[in-house]
Amino acid sequence: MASDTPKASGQAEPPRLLLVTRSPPYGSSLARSALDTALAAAAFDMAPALLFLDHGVLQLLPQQEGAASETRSHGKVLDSLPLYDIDRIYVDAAALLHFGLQDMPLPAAAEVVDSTGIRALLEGCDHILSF
Amino acid sequence: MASDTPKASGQAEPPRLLLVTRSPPYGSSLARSALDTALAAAAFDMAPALLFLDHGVLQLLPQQEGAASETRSHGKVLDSLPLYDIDRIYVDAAALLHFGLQDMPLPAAAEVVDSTGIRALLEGCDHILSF
Amino acid sequence: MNYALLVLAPPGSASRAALGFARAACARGHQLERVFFLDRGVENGMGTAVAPQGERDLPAQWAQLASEQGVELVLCISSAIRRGLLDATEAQRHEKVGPTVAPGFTIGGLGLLVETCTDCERLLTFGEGC
Amino acid sequence: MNYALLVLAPPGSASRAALGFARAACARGHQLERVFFLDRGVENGMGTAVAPQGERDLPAQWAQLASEQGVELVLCISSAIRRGLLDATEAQRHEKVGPTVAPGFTIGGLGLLVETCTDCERLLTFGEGC
Repeated sequence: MASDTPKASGQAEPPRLLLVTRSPPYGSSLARSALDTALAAAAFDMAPALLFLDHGVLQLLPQQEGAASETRSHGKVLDSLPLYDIDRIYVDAAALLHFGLQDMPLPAAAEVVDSTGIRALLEGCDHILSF
Repeated sequence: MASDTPKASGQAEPPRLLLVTRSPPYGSSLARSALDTALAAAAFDMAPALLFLDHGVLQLLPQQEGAASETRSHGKVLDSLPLYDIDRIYVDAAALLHFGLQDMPLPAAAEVVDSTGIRALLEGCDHILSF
Repeated sequence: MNYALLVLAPPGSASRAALGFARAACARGHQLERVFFLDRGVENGMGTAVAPQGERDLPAQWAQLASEQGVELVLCISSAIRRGLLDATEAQRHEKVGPTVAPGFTIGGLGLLVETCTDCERLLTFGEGC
Repeated sequence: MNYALLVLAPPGSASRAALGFARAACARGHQLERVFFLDRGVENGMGTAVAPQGERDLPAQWAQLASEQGVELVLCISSAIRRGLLDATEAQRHEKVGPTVAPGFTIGGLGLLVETCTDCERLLTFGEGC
């Protein structure tokens, strides 16, 4: 029975590689560089976990039709992550609250994590890349 | 007697050229580009007025000995402005309050302006460059 | 109306907005004398930049507008050379490969920006926040 | 300790901090395999950039450390070519002047960054906020 219990974040095996993305999707290309790195790691059989921290949660906002093209393509890359086996996505609960985005629809694989969960992620993984 | 009254900002002749600088002194070179433009304008006999707005007021913080070199040289350029006849310096009162800098020593030529004063400046000048 | 533009934003949405404004102003018969690129804005004139597939080649589009409408495209010299944008003269002076400035752009001093301020009726700034 | 660095910050205080860390690590006998420059970090390898008077020539200082300590300096290829940083091969492929990449730097794919992650004991990121 215990083996059928769905994994909670505290119980999941810590990721080998964690990419922390803290930039909004506009104003710089850092958010895009983090996703490019995630896709590259997946291509090298090292699919990373992604942690959207601080302003990084703004990358998960639904794409507007009229939005700048780089923002639209960012959304497309986000949507494609499961195809690359990137299925561990963590989202900063405090940042969602700060921006009033508690009710925003999140990617299917996303898990909202509080500060304790974030600390566990950062301490548990083998390698961190911070964007 | 009236001619001896010190000028208040509302009475001073509006500047021909106003440079608005809204960037902090770190993280980008925009603050420095604004000052470079001020010096160039002065060299062409068009000494501008300077308005430190929003994060731009952070440029006026006293320079720390250990600070990054670009911040130190920024302070040196600021100190040299009177030598170039740039003696109309306006500082955003609300931003000073926001950053808790009401008691910060300001350049001798500086005048603190509220939103009414800022509007008068922006509307009165012939040309605005906004950094 | 006699316009001029100051572009502070690097290639991206704000600089595309500047290009769009420039085209619209010319299309409506306004005069656009000069576009002055300062700070990271000079990166719009990088001749060795290769636009990613599916993205527009911004320097080429600026150059096309400039040649069709007689607009002068000036990169601030101090902003440019510290970022590796050199015309033939600067490349030779500093013994670097070049020119790395895109065709259609020239390099000039901040005095040209000051001159632009006084000569045009309206000068618009396109900064990072657009 | 076997270190590697990821530099995301353009020339400025954060990239100078990365260089300072790299020097200190080597001076204390640690191994520094590779520095990977990504996003605006690639601007640290711009070979045509001319440092303003009184400022240090960052690409030359990185290159000196690399040759003395055997550190590999890799610029992310997609970040580099969109910003006009081309090695001889890329310059020829895209029919641009070049190479514009500074001596001592090479261009490589993100796969090298992933490889770096697994190979080194500790990888430090130097971003815009340092």
